[in-house]
Amino acid sequence: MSKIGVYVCHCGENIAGVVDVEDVRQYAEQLDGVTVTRRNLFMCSDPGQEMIRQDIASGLVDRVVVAACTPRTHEPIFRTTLEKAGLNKYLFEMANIRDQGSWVHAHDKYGATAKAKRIVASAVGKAANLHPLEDKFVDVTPAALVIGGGVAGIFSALELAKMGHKVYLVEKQPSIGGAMAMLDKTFPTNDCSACILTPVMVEAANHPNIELLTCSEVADVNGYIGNFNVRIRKNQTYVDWNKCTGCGACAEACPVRTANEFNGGMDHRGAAYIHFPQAVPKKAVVDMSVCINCAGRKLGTEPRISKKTGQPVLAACEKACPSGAIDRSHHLPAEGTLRDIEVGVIIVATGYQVMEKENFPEYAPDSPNVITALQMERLISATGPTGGKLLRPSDHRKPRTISFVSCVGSRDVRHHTYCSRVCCMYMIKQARLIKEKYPDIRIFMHVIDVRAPGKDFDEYYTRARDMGITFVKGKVGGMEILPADQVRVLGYDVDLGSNIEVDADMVVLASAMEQPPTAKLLARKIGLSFDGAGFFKELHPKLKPVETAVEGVFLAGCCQGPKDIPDTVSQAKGAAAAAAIPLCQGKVRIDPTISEVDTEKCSGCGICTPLCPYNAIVLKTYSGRPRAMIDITQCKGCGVCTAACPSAAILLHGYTDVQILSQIAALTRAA
Amino acid sequence: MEQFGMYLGCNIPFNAPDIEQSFRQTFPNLGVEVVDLQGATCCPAWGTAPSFDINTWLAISSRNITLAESEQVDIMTGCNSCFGILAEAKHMLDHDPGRKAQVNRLLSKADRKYSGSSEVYHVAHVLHNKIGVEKINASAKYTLRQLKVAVQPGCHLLWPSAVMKVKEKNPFFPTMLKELCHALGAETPHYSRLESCCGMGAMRSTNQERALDTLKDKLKSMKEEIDPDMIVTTCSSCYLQFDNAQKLLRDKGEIDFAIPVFYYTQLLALCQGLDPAQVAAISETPRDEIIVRIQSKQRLLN
Amino acid sequence: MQTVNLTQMDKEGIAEKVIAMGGEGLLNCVQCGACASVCPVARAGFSLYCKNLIKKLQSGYMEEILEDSSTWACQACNRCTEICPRDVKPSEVVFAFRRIQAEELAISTSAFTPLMSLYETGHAVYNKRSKELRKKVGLPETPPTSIGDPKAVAELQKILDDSPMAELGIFLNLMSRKQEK
Amino acid sequence: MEYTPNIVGFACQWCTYAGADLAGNLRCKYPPTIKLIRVPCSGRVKPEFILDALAKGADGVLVGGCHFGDCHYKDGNRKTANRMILLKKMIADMGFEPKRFRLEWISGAEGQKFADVVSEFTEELIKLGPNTIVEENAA
Amino acid sequence: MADKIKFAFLLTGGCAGCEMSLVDLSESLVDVLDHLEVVFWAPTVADVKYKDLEAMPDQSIDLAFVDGMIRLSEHEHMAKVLRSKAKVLVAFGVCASLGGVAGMANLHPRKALFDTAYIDSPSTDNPEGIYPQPKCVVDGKYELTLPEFCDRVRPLTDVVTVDYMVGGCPPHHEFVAKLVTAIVEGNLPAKGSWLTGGKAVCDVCDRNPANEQVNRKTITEVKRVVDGNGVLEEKECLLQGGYLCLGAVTQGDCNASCPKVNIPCRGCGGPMPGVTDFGAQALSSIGAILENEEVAERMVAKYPDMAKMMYRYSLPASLLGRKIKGQ
Repeated sequence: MSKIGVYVCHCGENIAGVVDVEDVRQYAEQLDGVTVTRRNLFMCSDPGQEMIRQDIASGLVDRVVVAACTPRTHEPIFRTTLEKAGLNKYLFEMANIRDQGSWVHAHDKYGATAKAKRIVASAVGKAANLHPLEDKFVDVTPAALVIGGGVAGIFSALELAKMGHKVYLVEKQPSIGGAMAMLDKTFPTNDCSACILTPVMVEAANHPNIELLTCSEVADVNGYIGNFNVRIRKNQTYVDWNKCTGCGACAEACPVRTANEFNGGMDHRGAAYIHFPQAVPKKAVVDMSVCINCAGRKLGTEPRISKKTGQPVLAACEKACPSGAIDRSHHLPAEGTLRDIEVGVIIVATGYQVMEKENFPEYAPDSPNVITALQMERLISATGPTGGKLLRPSDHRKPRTISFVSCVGSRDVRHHTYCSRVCCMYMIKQARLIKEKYPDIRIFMHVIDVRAPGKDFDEYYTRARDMGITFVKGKVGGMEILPADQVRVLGYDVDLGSNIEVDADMVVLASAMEQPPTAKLLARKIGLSFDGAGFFKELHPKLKPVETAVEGVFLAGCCQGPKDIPDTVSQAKGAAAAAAIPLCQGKVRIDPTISEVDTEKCSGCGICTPLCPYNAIVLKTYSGRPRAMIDITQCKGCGVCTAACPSAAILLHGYTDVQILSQIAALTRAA
Repeated sequence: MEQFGMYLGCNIPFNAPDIEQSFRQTFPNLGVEVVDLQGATCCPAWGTAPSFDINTWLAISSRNITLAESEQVDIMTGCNSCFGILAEAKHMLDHDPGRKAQVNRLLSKADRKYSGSSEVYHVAHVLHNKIGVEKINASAKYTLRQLKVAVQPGCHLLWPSAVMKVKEKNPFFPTMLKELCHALGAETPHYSRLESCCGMGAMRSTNQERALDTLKDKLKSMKEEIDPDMIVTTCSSCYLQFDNAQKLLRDKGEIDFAIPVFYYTQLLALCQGLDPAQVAAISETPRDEIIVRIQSKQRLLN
Repeated sequence: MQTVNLTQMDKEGIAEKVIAMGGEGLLNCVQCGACASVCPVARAGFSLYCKNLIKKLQSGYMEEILEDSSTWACQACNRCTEICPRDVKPSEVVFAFRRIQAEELAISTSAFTPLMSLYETGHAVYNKRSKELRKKVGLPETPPTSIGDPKAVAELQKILDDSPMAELGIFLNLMSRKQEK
Repeated sequence: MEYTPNIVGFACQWCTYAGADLAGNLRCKYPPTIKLIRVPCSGRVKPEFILDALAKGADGVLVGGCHFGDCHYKDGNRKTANRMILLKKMIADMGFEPKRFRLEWISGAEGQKFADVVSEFTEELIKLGPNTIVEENAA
Repeated sequence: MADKIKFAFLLTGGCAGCEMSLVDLSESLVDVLDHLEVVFWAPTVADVKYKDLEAMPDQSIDLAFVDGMIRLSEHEHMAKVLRSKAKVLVAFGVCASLGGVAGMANLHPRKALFDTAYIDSPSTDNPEGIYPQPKCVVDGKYELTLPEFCDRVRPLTDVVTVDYMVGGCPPHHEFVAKLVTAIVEGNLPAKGSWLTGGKAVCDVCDRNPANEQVNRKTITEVKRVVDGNGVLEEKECLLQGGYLCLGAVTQGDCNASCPKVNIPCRGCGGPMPGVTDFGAQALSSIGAILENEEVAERMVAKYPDMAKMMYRYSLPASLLGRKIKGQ
């Protein structure tokens, strides 16, 4: 007979203010197998834990039930308590009477107490059927994968590399740099974005521990912490990067003109192009989706010989390339090439996208002079489409009046309810940069309120006011298109208490940062989950901000939520530190709450094999017959096979049939 | 022949029956049969029941819709305001079963039951989405080529878009009426106050001064930015405001121009060669001159 | 402007009342001003329009604004509802407030004539010259609406007679006249 | 005494159990009718558990998992969905009102949804009245 | 050779098919009889009156087999009497151990069963609508009694303590031979267990993909034998081919005799040891390997009587046991 100790936590008033904890304790006293019942103000406090330790030490207790908060946060704490007291830490069960009790039933104290009793009975029922389990350990592959080569990914990779770990840095664009590479200057210091980022990009590219995989995507992820098998797809570049020197001759020669994404579609690039001037690696790619095949021959065929000259007729890019890196006679697979790598940890740093203006019908999206802030960033950048001159898109004339509109798609139930956090500051930055350069341009900032809570941010904002930038408190509700491509902003000034209008030459929409739709695909491959806003969910919003529910996978940057560059870099370094732990330890613990096949009972029907999401179950011959076996390093303990096994031969440790049935019995027993 | 229940409202049959006549005469030429909704009442107007009690409003609106239900036709309204009221009422009833049951209890006093089987459309929706610009274009005998039209789509046809079966691609920059005018050969240059309010209805009855100011702002934008030959609308309220209040503004000396005003089907009727004495006969802002120009030989299509 | 002591404002039941009358989004409003920026009533300079009406209701104003008939200038154009980033549906709040005003008969005087007309003829707008106009354009003198259809008017009156509108006594004279008949 | 339904819930620890915890964090009120049994994945929930709970007199049973595409174990919830389609039919065949059993996808971000589901389910069960199988068997 | 084993065989509500499987031992039965002394075999074989059984001393029978489910009050009575007389009691065959095919009657109320049997069936001529009565008086003086028809079918285990259970409808004769040998040799497991080889039908089925070291595929099709979709290849798994074969869930002491002849296993062998509710386990195992929800929906449509499919032989022993009254 087990000796179960039941410890009821008051959690200050959190539980005791609603649940009659003494009543619950008394109830627990008479449950089968219970030998000790106690209460404490805070079970997780030192005295609370000491109470448990002493009862174990004095032999009163060999199973522990703590009725308190959620096991999702506190189970590890109490398991450690058991371990320290010399009891197997898996002989522990929690009854969640706070998060799922007192906090949600404060309106019904009697009901909350009655429910708490049942939950305790359920936990006691399970505890009586618990068995000791042993942790196992496996070696960690000493390498990391960083997905995303923006500022978050670059810093994560560099930190790990500097600690001595091998890092694969995967970026789907031809160059690393991400969104930060598109920015002109950065707030609140007005540093040139490229000037501070480029050296870091180069450092990452040259670091002996970092292997840069650009134009690449993650095709598949298998495995588990310490031993992930990742399949990387290197997309077809149609340029031999071993030969390409990044001279740009092909881009100049290419006759195609297509919208240049890097410049927000405000100028053109060729089908052969280099991502941007400071690209790292600086290599050309050919975008086959827009290539017009100017020499008129299929890929993978020998060139036609000109009758006139007797020379082969080459495409403009081939002809221009001085190093022979572009050769259309090679048959290059359009789907690129696959490569498998093994890593111990993964950092996801896939970044964000900004909402396009087409999402906002009320803001005259058809007007060429309504642009997003990211486009404005390119428009004022020295490497941008106008070489840094501020010219409005419709007629390339200098604007006289500019309106900035905030909270476009953010804080808006029709789009995203969250604040994108950086819009106020980058609007102010852009306004200041414009004002510094062109003091005669009138600038209106339409804001619900200004959010400038960072270090030196408010000062930065105050200076903008000093420079004569007009702040109008009030959200813009609509726009009218005036002759000559002007846009009349229909606004409201909360302070004036009156409607206002601005006849603007340009309107800049501070559109929201959002998770790109491609994130869904990646999430499915890795097993990441999303928060309510659609960003990747961290394991705990406060205490585990870079960890995820998938052990060994970490988050950095805006894929976890909107943030500015300092916060991104901080988080990237944090993620690197967290990811380094398993790499440094060299071993990871395998949770023993996983499935195990009782080979004697297995009938070899094979029902379980197609069910396992991790292909952890294989059929092996045992006494001449096929029998299922589970690879403990692959199994993550979901229990799908356990529920499916027709021979009841698969046991999920920690969640056995007997344990769950005993919980059901306790919950349905007449109260 | 496709049928629609013609919901006339109040202003059209009593103040602008030439619009009613234009419906009756143009739709058959487009292959649409206009079915009368015998015994229809006011939609009811925003300032009446909707401003007092939601269920009374919905009972009166749904009673009107039941007239179409029993004829097994969808409703076609000529007035934006009627459309807005009926479409919102239908949306509320169809999305709230509890509300529908309450309203049906009220309706039972009039021995009627609302089922939700008839849709609510506006004349502009029927013209644009059911009939289509090709048929309209084919029905015209006269062209409006080189005539400039200031379009006035009116507000209740645009918002809230959630309640509408037929939606503009961008309700803030509507194009349906423009396309309908293009079908007749007219030009429809953009003017900035396209979507600002005409000032009719509740605003005018509450404070005529402010309502006239609102209209003036809009008229000036039309005049100064595009100097149109005429104003065309598909809202009978806007129509009356542009026609009648434009005169008031002129009388007060606030404006010194007169832009003729047409309801879209009046213009269509003229292009179809119908008799102006029946389809465009009542107005306070003169339009005889432009009517003669429209139905002139030069504009006759072969 | 006088200082308002917010602690002395009686907010009791005001929000609940507005919500019950159809202004369900009242408390969602963060006063961003988007609705007012495009509101014809605000743009024309009326005193009580969506945004400031909502603010006043949130702050506990009721008595103070009950008699302000400028809310009756709302065209119900619903542009505010279309763009509101908080799903307040400001026009619904305006109408909810109008319904509260109506309960107190704090109605724009211009609203009465259409009401009477609605009750008597089924049409809020009626023009006595209409017969003449209709004849002029070649239409029958009476359109196929309730105006020439006593049964239809009777149906409408049955709906109106028991309505909260009738309880306000608006139709009292008309109802007694009907009974006399 | 007024009838309070007794609901046995099976909640996957990544989504629905986390959602229930979030409901606590947000102090969303719901009736104290549901008691959760934490399982790693809704795919661990054997139909037998549900029948067992009903046979033992639970008034309602809820199985909660992650939304499709969000499963921590890739697609355990899809196995659950398949099983529960068959089970729903079988429960009905056995004379139970199918409404006594619910399958819900509640993510870890949907605290309010968890509270709403429980409130609504409780209402539904109050309308249905108690599960009388235990009394029936005793008789 | 020790004393002969005193052996009894009782048929309750059943077809006596299980007894046939004992007889099917044919020549080996002769050898067996060297070890057995049949003291009671009713009502099938010997003209033994029930009162004779009642008269036997308690614990005087070494080994008793019962085949058949508990349908009538008489069955319950006899089962209890036999229990007191027998040292070891075996529920022999799936009717006794789980309720059997007749158990599907538990999805219908008694009234409906009687109506079908005594009123509605085409071969019945009962214009007065008379139902069987437990008691009636003939000619005004002879009181006749009939056993009472119970509310529902129960397995033997519901009525008395059963020492061993044997599945099968009927148990396969080869297994019966092994079983009898084991009994004779006193080679029995702990009381309360199934007498079984402990492996599922799949383990002995030639169609199991695992035999070829091939992983099973998920189910994408739903078929029924009655639809006449043709016959699968000899080595092709019926379940994988879309048929609702319960072989994975069922004790395979039958040597997979049904799948061998193209008939999907219907579960007569009973659940694998350790499984409580046969149908629920079948549903869990098969539900999990359906390709997607759409296939599951198709399965529900294809098998409109899900409970009868999954509990063909085991409904009375399931967790719910019967259709509960509407609430």
